[in-house]
Amino acid sequence: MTHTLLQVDNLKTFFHGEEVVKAVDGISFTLEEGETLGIVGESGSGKSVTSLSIMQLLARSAKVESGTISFLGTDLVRLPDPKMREIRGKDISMIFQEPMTSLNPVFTVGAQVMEAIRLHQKVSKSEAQEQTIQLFDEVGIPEPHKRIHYYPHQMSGGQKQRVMIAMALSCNPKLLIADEPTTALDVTIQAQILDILRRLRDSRGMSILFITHDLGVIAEIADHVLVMYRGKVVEHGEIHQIFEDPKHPYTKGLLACRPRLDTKYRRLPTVSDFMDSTVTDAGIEITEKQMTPEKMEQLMQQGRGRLLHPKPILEEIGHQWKEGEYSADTKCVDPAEKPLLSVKDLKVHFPIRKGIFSRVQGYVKAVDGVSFDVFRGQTLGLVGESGCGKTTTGRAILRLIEPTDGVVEFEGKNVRSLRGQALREMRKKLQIIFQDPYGSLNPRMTIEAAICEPMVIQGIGGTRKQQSERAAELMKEVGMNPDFLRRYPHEFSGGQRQRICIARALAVEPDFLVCDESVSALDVSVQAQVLNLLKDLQERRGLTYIFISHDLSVVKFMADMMAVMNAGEIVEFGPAEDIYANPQQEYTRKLINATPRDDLQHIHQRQEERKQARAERLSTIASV
Amino acid sequence: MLTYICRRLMIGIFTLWAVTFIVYGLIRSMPGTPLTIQQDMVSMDNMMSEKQIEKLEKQYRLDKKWYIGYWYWLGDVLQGELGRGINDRRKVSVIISERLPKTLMLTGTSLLLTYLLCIPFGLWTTAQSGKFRERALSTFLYVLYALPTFVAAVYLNLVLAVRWDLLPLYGSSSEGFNEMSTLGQFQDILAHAALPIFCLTYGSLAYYTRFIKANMMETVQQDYIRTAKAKGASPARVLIIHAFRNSLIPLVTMVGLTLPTLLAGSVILETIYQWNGIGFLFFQSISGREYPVIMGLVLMFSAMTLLGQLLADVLYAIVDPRITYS
Amino acid sequence: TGGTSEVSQEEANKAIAEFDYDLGVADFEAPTWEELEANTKWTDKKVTHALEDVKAELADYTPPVPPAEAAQLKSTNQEEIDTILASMKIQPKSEDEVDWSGTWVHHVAGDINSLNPLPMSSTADFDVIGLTGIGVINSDINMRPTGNGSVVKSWQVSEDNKLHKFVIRDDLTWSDGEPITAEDWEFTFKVIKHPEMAVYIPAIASSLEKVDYVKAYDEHTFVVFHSESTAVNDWSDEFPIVPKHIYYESIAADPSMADSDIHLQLEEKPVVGGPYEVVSRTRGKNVILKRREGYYMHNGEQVREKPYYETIQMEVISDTNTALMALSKGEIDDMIIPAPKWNTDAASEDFYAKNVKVSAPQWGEYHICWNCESELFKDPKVRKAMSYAVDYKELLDRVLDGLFEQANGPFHPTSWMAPKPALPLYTYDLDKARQLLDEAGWKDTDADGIRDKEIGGKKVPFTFTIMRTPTPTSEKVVRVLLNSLSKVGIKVEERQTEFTVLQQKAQDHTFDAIYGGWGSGTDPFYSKNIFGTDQQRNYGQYSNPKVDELYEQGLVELDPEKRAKIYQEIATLIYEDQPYTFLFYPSELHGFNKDMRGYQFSARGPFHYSPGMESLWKVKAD
Amino acid sequence: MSAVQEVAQQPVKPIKPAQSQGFWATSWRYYRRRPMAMLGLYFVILLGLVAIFSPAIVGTKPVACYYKGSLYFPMLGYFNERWEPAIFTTGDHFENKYEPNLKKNDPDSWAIWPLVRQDPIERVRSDWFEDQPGNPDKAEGKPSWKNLMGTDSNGVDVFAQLVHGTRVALLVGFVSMGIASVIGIIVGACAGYFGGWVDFLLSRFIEIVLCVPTLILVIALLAIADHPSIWQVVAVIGLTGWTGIARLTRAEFLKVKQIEYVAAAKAMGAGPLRIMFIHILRNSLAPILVPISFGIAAAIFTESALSFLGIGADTLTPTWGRVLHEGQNNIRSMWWLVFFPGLAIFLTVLAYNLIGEGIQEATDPRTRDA
Ligand SMILES: Nc1ncnc2c1ncn2[C@@H]1O[C@H](COP(=O)(O)OP(=O)(O)OP(=O)(O)O)[C@@H](O)[C@H]1O
Ligand SMILES: Nc1ncnc2c1ncn2[C@@H]1O[C@H](COP(=O)(O)OP(=O)(O)OP(=O)(O)O)[C@@H](O)[C@H]1O
Ligand SMILES: [Mg+2]
Ligand SMILES: [Mg+2]
Repeated sequence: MTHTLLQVDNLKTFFHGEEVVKAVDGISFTLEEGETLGIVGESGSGKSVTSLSIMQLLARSAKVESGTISFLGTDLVRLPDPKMREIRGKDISMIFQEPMTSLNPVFTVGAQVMEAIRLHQKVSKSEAQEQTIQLFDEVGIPEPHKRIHYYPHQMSGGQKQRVMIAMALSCNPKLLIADEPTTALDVTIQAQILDILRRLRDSRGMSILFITHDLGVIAEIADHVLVMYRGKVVEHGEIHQIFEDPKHPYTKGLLACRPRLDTKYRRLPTVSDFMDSTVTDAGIEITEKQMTPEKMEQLMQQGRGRLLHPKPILEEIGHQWKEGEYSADTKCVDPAEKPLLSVKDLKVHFPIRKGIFSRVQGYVKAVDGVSFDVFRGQTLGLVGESGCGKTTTGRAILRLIEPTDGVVEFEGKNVRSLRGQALREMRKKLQIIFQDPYGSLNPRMTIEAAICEPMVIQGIGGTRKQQSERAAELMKEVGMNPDFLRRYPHEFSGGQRQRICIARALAVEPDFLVCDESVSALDVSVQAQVLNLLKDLQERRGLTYIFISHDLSVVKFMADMMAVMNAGEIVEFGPAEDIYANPQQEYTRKLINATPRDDLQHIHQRQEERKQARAERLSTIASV
Repeated sequence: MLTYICRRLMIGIFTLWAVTFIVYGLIRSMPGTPLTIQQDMVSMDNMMSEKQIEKLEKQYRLDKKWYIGYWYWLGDVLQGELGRGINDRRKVSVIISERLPKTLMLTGTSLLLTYLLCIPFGLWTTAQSGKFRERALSTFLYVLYALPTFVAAVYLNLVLAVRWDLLPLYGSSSEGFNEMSTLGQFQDILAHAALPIFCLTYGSLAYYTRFIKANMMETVQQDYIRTAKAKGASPARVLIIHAFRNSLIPLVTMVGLTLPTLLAGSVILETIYQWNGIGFLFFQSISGREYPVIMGLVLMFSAMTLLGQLLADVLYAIVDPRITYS
Repeated sequence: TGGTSEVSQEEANKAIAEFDYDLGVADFEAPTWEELEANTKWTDKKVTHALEDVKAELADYTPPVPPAEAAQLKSTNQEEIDTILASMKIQPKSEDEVDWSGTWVHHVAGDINSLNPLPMSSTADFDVIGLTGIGVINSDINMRPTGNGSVVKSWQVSEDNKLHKFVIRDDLTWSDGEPITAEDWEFTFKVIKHPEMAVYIPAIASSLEKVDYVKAYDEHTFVVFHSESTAVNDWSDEFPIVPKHIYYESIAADPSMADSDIHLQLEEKPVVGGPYEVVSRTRGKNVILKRREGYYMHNGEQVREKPYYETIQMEVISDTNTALMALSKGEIDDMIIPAPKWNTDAASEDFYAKNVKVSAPQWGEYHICWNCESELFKDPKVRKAMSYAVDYKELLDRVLDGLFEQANGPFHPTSWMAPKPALPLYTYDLDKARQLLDEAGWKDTDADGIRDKEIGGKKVPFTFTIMRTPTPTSEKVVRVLLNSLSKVGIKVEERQTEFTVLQQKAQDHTFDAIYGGWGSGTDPFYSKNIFGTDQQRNYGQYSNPKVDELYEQGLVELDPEKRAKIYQEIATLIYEDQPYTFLFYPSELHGFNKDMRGYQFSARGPFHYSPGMESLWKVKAD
Repeated sequence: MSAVQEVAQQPVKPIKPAQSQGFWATSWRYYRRRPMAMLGLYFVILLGLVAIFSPAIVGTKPVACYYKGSLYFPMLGYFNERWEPAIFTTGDHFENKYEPNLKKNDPDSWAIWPLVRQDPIERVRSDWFEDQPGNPDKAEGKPSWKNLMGTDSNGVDVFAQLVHGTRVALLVGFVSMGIASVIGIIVGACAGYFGGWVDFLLSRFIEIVLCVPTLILVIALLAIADHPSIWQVVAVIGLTGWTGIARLTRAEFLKVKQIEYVAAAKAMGAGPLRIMFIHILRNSLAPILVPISFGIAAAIFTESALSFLGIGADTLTPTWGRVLHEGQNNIRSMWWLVFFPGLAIFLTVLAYNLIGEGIQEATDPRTRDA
């Protein structure tokens, strides 16, 4: 016997800025106790706003125009704030989409979780700490005893996200709203988290509102799925129904666009291959399009193949070039060519201080002797579990962090010895897309200014006007409306911000780009569009990438060569396909296996498990 | 950090040297010498003779170039000797230390009171920002800010001390203070200090309140404030624990900057309330060109200023873990 | 803090042994008593008993209205002021009228720097020392020197006026019970003359510049040896004395008189010889004096007038607003009322509730000093033009509330040295001023509204800066001048400066004009250092050989009649040269508690003469 | 399935040119929407107008007059004495009495008078204007229809002094704080951003300036100047008053430079100047604006305090501080001498703060729309 926990009725949430943005435009759904509702949808379709509306934590310019949000019978929209406060954190808790900026920079992460515990539970400080450590352990933060004393800036992106999760879980809420909770997590941790969520849901009857763009994750956890598109619900149904028989062209598109470990696409299909949307006076009209087999074929065949390291090197690292094993268009770099970027024995150690006066207590060896080469036109995929030092490596290459040791050579020049103009020149060619898109955008700059800025700095792109035109173009390329150029970073959804960062990095037409989890917050259709764009650019302009991601399918799609990192070191290095097909390390294998699966069989299996667990719980309740 | 502090203290000595050197140069370049005034103090009927003036000039080292005089002064200081007042012939250290407690009592209480009031005011106005009552309080504070101290002091004296006879008119203690009981002494001090402390405090409230509000408004926009709210923390908790902690950096700067005012006193209030403090001493010493006293005071102010700056710098690293000094 | 002496006993002993008290007077060979008596023809000088004399004088005096009635008057016109003054000056008719246990809280504006008379420097110091100290010469109410009868038995001078012999009374004791002897004078004189002491006691040392020696010939007799024979030698006989038995060792050990324990102790509670002794001192707050029995009683007999007040409290309040409130509140008993407050705060109901106010002329003057060496003011015509450009009526009636009289020379018209008949006053006459300026060659040739003149081939506009100290009255006074000068084509910049800066610029003669004032000395000879060529206070560098010569004569002329003539002539010459534009003679404005009686005003106010403060008394409450 | 589905009711807006305005232009656009902030701005503009037109608002010299066949503008004399036509001064000796003299010397003359016939420097006497009695002075000078805000103890009209005093009140604030903010922000920004030895040197410099007492500096500097005017005082206030701003800027920079977007800008190759003044400064305005907005108002106090200490402007320049100072001397009997300048200062403080608040809100995109 279940009853309705949350019922959202015709919810409309608008932003009243310079123009009205109808972020959520009349959506309705219900959520039963113990149920998981997955919300998927286009980036910027109103998922986060919906969840924030439920929490009543909307920005100042947002207003719930109409509709009700009934939680256990009380309408949250009209609930006075003191009452709402009792519900927040205790009955409903939320994992925010951007863990980077959602943690208070001046408190240790442990203190922040402990606070959440102590706000709603009558426990002593030490008990709360005990619980926190346990939670940290559960969500897979290594060395939780130490980590509770870390400040947010000392944690990697994924670690911060896990802190957020721990915080949200700390009080056993009735309803957990998880907004893209695993974007920054590597697959092993993601699996672990999903496990926890499932367990909590089934053992405690917790309901989950799970927002994600990752259909694989949806498949792993959700009972029902809600598909959102431009502030509206376009499809709502049980999980297997959506996967088996999607009705709406958008849903169909989503299911088709997702890169899988086993796909052979050179380019990914995008939603526009499945539907057309035209803006008319009345609104947006959507027309379904059929995906033709020719088109499919085209996607499989067109586009660049892979570019591997010179043969001698391949040999050296134990991935001999075996004629025929690689697809036809896989090429090798000419042995005479010098690598564009060469990293030798890079080390970044962060000192750990404790207390006010105390000295350095020890070092976090974030990167500990990493060496690799990247050749012009290549894509190096960098994978590894969260906190293994990927971001730090990327930043050290650009000298945003001074490396402790090691050599980084770009175009044969030692990056560490560059100064002034030379450094500027280097930065024109070498760009990075940051893992934290919100943090890396100046809150007081319109995104037009943000995108134009690199052009202004590097003195390219012609006149101001031409630069803005180029900015508009870039916006279109990353799938965004050029009209948005006049907005400020806080007025965007997570995915939109990520795209802005990509657009900004592309603005200077760099030779080399470090993409740090750059598509993690994008829904598959946009992700596909962006990935295609990156590939196109590579083909057209011979761009070189270091592609950092935890999503192995994306890395596999993108990367030519791949490095697997663990605890600051590279444990495996070789052609991407080789590594997938034939992982040498246990660690790598674990990563590959943990990738979420969205085949129907798997979904059915999950649902079965689910039923069982629920029955068990009900029986225990009955027997009490 | 400890080494940082030690290093700063060492450097501070150098800074002190530079400051005193500059100030010594400045005061020696101000027109007039201690003799200018002394010559005037001699009665109408007499004048100091040339010989006497020469002697005095020698004594005060006025016959030497200022930078040479400075080294003499520095030599004395290094021997722990700050020199002697010119009017008040006692040692500078004695003159200053006699007045210091009084000033500290006023300024210390006032500074404490200012911060104790403006922090809640600042937080409250942040919470109520834009509402009528916030506007009303802010405007009221601006009125206070615009009300000159000497006006308030005189009117308060007129009403509270003369008309109603509730509080003493001036002075820092009553006659027979030493014979009073401890409680009586406390009450007496309180009664005497009430008005000057009030006058010293009210004007700055608007400034600090607005300062805190401005910084808080910036902080409460941040995402982590949303996180705190999502935890179910009360608005007060969100404001005080989460937001306030993050706007401490400017406040700490402010504290560092205001620390030296502890020693500065206020010329106007000290004159009106006949409160023999440092402010009046400083003013008097400047007009009298009492070089040794000025230098002693400057040395003291500077040391305090440097300490304030050091304190602020150290506190930065404490209130914001992202800031480190290596 | 700082109370403990850092000097060890041994070092102190060594210092005492090495300190040569005769160092400052080593050049002087004093004659023996016999030589002295043999070679000198002594004439007696007048010795008076100030308070006794006043009492006697007023014994039969009936005030125009009873004092209690006079106390109700509000001093809105001169008549009322005169009535109050005439009624309040009475002395008690019987002992019972006096509140012998009364306290007088006397206001002083600046802190009392020193209770030791030697380093005294401020007027407040002077007030305290006037009550606690003794001296041989008094100034009477007319500013004439007389022997102080409560200290000296006789005072004789030699024919050439260079030797002054004093025989002091034998019933004088210090507050520690030791007798006061002639030795104390000799000792004090040597201390003052000692070269090492000069830095610590600059003021007093300068007054004894022209005295060679003071020698004690026996316990009660001492002779003052003046180096020159002048008309003002009498004044140099007067200097405060300190007890030799206390200071002999301590000064040798610590000439600064500020470091050693004993000096610090003495600074708080000095050993004194006067009618009052210090019972407590709080720096920056007050000094409390108590009537000293040892002064008026000797061996169980009353030998001097018993001081009226049991306690005199010198209360320091530097802010006049506060002081006025304290006066209204009855917390202080008297104060000098600043002129701008006369008709405002000092005319309010709460002021009159407890107080009366009076005014009386004073021998000071305010002026604008022109720098006679500057191109602008070299020509006396220009200076005269300036004097014609002052709107005296506006100045005196408006700005100064009609409180003060217009001045036309350095000496107050009521004084003996002022020209008789009085010289005509300058009037406000812009046309005359213009004419004089035209005559002096200052014309507006370029029609820019400012006069100019060709000097040394360069056109110099008539613009100058007038400096003044930051007082409210000075600002207003200067404004009057500025406004009228702008109308005759002169651009004046006004510059308010810190007192010290003004003083320094004045001493360096780096100024065009200064607004300032001189208080009054006891004798007109002092004005030599103001108007004499190259004198130290001659800031405006005025020079007239005739005047210089007259000053020389005035100093040595002993006949009062002839002396008066000399100074009158000086005043006339100065009037003609107008090195100053004289503005006004200030009056002493004073508020008294209604209970106070016995005050009379000298040319230096109600206190700074004999008996002065001692003549004030408090009526017993019914 | 070719269903045509209507998805969103989004209004279709005309596609605007994507060109957006700069940060400051946008801020200004938002600033304009804040009525209180605009009120503050209007007030300051009003003060500016009053300052410019002060001689036409109140004065005794005609705005324009026709005299002996020529046209003159005697009111300019209020800005600079030399601008008053000489014919009225050294020529025909008007002695400020324009009305009777114009008539007497030239029956054909005419004049346009200021709105209020009062003088900021001199007491208007009874013979200055036919239909206007002389000014009362001292305690009689209460506010009245003739003297809107009363007269000071010299009988000079307070309204006239305040109106003419706006010139100094505005300039003192803007110039001194202008100097102070520029120095303070630059020094603080460099110290905070570069850190290391730059911070070390600049911090020591800040400390030294902080330690040298302003009073000493003022006296010493004014002594050096031959003709010290209000400008020297302003310069000294400006040259010494920047330390607080510098410290605050430095502290903010220390904090903000740690934020990711600074790294992002660096990665783009932005030079230090750009990062400092375009990226960090904008985000550090909150604590800096407060001392500046208060400082502009406080300069008026400082000016009057300096004249209290006996240093400062000449008295022929009417200033608010002077009236206040005059009020201090007559505090019990002439309340209007404190009240009106106090009111003026209060309104100015309020206005500057409203502007400051407005700027803060308008420059923060997150609070703009609220
Ligand atoms: N403060 C704001 N002002 C104006 N528009 C806003 C604001 N915040 C969000 N939006 C708009 O509201 C829409 C919905 O945003 P929301 O954050 O809910 O998207 P989302 O579905 O969570 O997308 P993503 O998957 O990219 O996070 C977006 O188009 C966004 O641009
Ligand atoms: N400033 C710092 N001080 C101390 N430790 C740090 C600091 N920055 C990062 N670390 C630590 O360095 C390690 C590597 O961090 P990094 O951000 O490179 O990880 P990552 O591989 O990017 O992980 P993720 O995928 O979660 O973003 C983490 O354990 C992190 O806690
Ligand atoms: Mg979102
Ligand atoms: Mg990372």
